[in-house]
Amino acid sequence: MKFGILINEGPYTHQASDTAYLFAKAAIEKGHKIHRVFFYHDGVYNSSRLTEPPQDDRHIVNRWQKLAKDHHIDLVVCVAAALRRGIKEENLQEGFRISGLGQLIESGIQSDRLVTFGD
Amino acid sequence: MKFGILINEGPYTHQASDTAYLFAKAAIEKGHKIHRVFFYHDGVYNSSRLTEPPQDDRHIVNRWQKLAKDHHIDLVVCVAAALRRGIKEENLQEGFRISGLGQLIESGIQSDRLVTFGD
Amino acid sequence: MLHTVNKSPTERNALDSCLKHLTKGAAVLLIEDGVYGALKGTSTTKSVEQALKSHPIYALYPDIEARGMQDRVIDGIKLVDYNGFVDLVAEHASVQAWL
Amino acid sequence: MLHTVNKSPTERNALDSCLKHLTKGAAVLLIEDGVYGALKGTSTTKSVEQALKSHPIYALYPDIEARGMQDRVIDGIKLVDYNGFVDLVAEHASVQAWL
Amino acid sequence: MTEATGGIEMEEDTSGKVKKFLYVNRKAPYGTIYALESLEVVLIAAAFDQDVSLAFLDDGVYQVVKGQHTKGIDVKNFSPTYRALEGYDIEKLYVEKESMEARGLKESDFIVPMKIIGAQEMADLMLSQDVVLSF
Amino acid sequence: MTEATGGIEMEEDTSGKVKKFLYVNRKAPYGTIYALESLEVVLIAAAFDQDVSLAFLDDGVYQVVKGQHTKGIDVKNFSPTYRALEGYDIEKLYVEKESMEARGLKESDFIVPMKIIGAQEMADLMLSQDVVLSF
Repeated sequence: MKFGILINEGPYTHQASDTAYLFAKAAIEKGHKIHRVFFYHDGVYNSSRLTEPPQDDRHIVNRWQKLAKDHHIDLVVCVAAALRRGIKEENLQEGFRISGLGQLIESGIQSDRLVTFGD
Repeated sequence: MKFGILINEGPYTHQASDTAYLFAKAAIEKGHKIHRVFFYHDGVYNSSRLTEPPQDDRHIVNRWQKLAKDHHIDLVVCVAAALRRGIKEENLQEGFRISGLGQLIESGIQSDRLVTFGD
Repeated sequence: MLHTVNKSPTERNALDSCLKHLTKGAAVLLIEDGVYGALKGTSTTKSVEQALKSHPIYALYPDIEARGMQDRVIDGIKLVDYNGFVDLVAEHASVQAWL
Repeated sequence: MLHTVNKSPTERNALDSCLKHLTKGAAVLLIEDGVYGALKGTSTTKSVEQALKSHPIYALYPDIEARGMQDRVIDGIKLVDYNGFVDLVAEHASVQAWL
Repeated sequence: MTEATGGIEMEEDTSGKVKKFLYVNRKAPYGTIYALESLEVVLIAAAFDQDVSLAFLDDGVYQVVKGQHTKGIDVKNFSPTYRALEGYDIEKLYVEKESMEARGLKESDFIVPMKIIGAQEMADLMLSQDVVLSF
Repeated sequence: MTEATGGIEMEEDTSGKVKKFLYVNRKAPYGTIYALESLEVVLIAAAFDQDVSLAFLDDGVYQVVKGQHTKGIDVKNFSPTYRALEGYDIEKLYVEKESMEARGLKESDFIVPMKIIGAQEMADLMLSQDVVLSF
């Protein structure tokens, strides 16, 4: 089955991104496909390459990057939400791309299920 | 009177930073002194120089910067909270400084009132 | 002591919990989405009116107006602007935010 | 239809509102702080037990365990891991998150 | 809200597919940005020729109340945008009766005509959708 | 939590001043970061020789429950840190009775001994403070 994922909150502050990641990993292991992860609202903060968590903590940004690379997942950061929150190409982690809200709607159309993680 | 201000949430997503700003402005106009504004939790996002809101919207980062410059307010961003959220000298707006949590405690000790704005 | 509440009482428990912790002389200031707690005719009106009998309750007018609630405020709740907010903080020995 | 709830029922109204909108065949999955809604002996237990009579309710075990609540889950609530979460999403035609 | 319209790129051919999209609004405006950014999605959604509905329940009913004046908090008043939705052929706007009544609101308090439905009808509406988005 | 200790710089002379600081915890752990980051502040506060108390009420009582195992959600379990507070001379930890009971918890469920007080005593405790911090 083809899943789309929507993440509405930033890393560490809310559990949303953690849960979405563990959900995505399980889905892939079960043979499903993750069509796209769309980062909206504070979710755009999940894409900052400047993120540096304590050494004994998970690195939320980098593990999304790795999962996406290993399984060809499209990581899309909403441009409008990103601009007002200080996320630009300049501080965007490799593997993420900035695009429009249309990508979210398209994900809703193309995927069999769209699953939302937020606050 | 000497006020300390604590901001726990990021710009635009929550009203906390807006309310804190309008409070600070009013306090100054009434002759009070703002000792320090401490940015904690997602509050650290208020310091990103990459922030670019829509043109018809208020610029939360820059108006803190201006208020601080005009009235000698110490804008302190918590280093631990900032690192795990991708705020570093590299994307820090001028007029803000990154420092430790001790600055918050000190603000509690030194100011007559510590006022918290969060979610 | 001044208590600030910035959460809608129909979404979260902040106002409810705040009202259970009012000591003699304490005041409540409703700000941001907390101003929905200042309204007449809602499911939370009664408990606010009850608290109003023993404690002053204030609401931040700019937040009331932003939400289109200017004609719905409970009689007895005092409306303040940001200057009034500053005065309330200065008048009370400490401030507690119910987040 | 699968409903996910990630909010504590003693802090917010999400679970309460979700339970009022269950149609025939709908299931509820409690995740994150939402798992506090799966507990015995709390002020919200009764309404969850009531819903359980007509709808399956699931709780994400890793979230239960993280919060130290493994011995407190209401009888009849089914525990799932992330694989089970994926299965639930696949089995139901749509998912609605109560944020 | 012109910034939000920047990215309509149809990489895959979505033409022909029409799904039912429901936008569920349960949060009050201004205290948080969810109401505004939800509306930005709805405006984009209009370009995709899908079957779009908006639901307002719980504190979400406060989003569509008349008489919002935001100058005092220095935030943009986005409530007039709900009036513009008709021009985008988004006409299915539902308010939940129970939520409205618990907040002392009545039909005439809304900025645009809304279909008032009970919680049971709201549940049926949610069930009938292909994609439910909540923010 | 070594990162949090980086910035103890006493620019002004705070020695001699002793204020009563109360940390109010009303949120559950893990769903959001507030509980963890509140604890990071408390650990720093210990270095300032102030009169520190911690209050747990509403969902905050869940922070100090025994038996937390976070491996499954891949988040660090910070609850053992509450046991370490004694070593920092932070010994005034209060749990509100009503909050505890509404959640089916009892005194023996907590990871460290807590003073159990009623809502009225909690209110008095709050009143007696110079600085009340809530996150």
